[in-house]
Amino acid sequence: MLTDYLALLLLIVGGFFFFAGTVGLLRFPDVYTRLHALTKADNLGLGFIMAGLAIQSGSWLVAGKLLVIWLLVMLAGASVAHLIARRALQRDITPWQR
Amino acid sequence: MALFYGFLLIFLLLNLLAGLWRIMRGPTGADRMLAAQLFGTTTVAMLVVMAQLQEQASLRNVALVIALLAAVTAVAFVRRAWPEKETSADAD
Amino acid sequence: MNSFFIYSLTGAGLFVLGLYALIVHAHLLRKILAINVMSSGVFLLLVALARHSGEPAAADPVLQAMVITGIVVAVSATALALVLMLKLHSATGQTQLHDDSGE
Amino acid sequence: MATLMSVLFDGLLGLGLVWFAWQALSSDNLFRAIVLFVAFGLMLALVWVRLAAPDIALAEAAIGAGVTGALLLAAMARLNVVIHEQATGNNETSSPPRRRPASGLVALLAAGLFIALAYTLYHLPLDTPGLRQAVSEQLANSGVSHPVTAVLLNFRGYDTLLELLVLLLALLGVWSLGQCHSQAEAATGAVLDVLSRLLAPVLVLVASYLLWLGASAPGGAFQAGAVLAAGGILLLLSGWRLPARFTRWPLRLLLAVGPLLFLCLALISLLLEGRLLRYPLAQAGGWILLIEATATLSIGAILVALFMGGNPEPGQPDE
Repeated sequence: MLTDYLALLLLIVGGFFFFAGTVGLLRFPDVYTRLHALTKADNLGLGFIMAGLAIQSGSWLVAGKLLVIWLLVMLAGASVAHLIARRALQRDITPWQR
Repeated sequence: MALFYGFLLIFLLLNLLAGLWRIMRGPTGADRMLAAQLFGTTTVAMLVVMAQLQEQASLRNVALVIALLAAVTAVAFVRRAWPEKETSADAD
Repeated sequence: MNSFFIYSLTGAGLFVLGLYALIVHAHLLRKILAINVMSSGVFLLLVALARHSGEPAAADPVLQAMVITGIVVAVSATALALVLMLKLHSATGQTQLHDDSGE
Repeated sequence: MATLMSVLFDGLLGLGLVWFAWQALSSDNLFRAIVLFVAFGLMLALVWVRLAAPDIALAEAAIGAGVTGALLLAAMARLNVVIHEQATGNNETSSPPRRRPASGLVALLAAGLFIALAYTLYHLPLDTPGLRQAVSEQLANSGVSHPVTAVLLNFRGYDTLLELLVLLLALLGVWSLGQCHSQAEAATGAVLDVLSRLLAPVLVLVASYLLWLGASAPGGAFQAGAVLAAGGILLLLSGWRLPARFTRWPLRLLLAVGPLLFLCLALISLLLEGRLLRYPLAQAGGWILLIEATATLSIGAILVALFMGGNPEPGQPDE
């Protein structure tokens, strides 16, 4: 029962981070700041959701697979964010300044 | 719990659809590509939730494949479609 | 209003949408995208049918197998079409078919 | 999921799908159209899941995420379409999409077709049993326990055989149009190097896993082949090139090994059992695994070769 509540909490937190990522994607002023939505908010949200599901599934095998998926998503997200940001700088897109 | 999973799925789907605005809006190619990358992450999240909800373990493999290949399109974008400097005149 | 009807309707919508775009747009890359959308619509219809016929416990594997074959054929056809388009582009500098330029 | 909720979810997903397709097809910017199309593919994978077709979801995920997007973007780049940085209403270099004068009439006809299709779907007799019963009766004789794989590799093996030949034919068409276009590329940088080196072995591992899984669960040759192909495309994008000594016979052997072995086994089965592609019962599982393994290699190699967009062999064979 306690694990159910814990899983529920983790899933809600995960959903919140996804929401934060979407808001960031829509509201941040330039491409460099929007990268944060991808690399931070959504990956964290995915991590929380994975954790909640892993607890809920109650199987080490499933938990391990979810962990692998999460690590792969983070690897892809981080690499892509770097590649896009570097190319954007090379193309003289100026970062936003207040 | 099943009801909550349903809510979570619909919520994630709405997040996904909201990303369309960024793809439409741009303004740079990078923004559009970034939004597509976010779609991949959200899809992975939805797939693992569905795997739990429908008790179909194979859906985790779909999520695994999407996670693995999430980078390929973006790498193609950076390496091919968005070169360092334009060969022809550009607007930026 | 069950999921079969929703998705088969979506499939029909995608097919019609793709057909419209295929006819209306002149740019070949758009035509290729349109054909892909059309084929997605057909696949959607087939899989919705596979899901629906009989009890919902298991879907008809024959239709599913045909769709998997179809997806792989569609991607190879897309690749061939793209190369043909690039060839046309490098030969004539155009990205649309000739009969269209005289209008 | 409660019924109302699943209807809500399905309705949102279906509407979203049509909306994405519409935006992709009517966009005045080619790059935006392609990105929307890639996103459309991801949503389609979710639809396959909802329709209880995880095999198709796997294939769609592998091909949509790994192959189609890269193919379209590479082709767009070679058309010299410039991605503009400034958002203006009309930001494509060539021209806004030219429409034919009769587009209103076409729209009207299309709407009529849609209504006719919707009417037909609504009145479709849906209590037909389909072929599920027949498949599950014969499943024990197929050599595998997953019905979709049984259909693909055994009951309708000729479909798969001919499909491999179609793939080869498409590649022949591409090769007949000339050599592959080589372009000078910028240095890859450490991050992309590390990414491709990390992912390549994992991709091979996952492809083998999917192939092995195919006997008893969703997975199989097409999905594994598409994952392999995505790995090859990633390597090509990271600056790797097939060494020249492999472009002649080794490459051709790899491209053709799947269809060739399939054909050989089909002929052997014709001699042994008197029917094309009827495998001997005891060996069926092993034969299917053998066919699938080679087909995976060939499908992967063919898709990568299609991505190269031409014959990789240099003009004069270097002795």
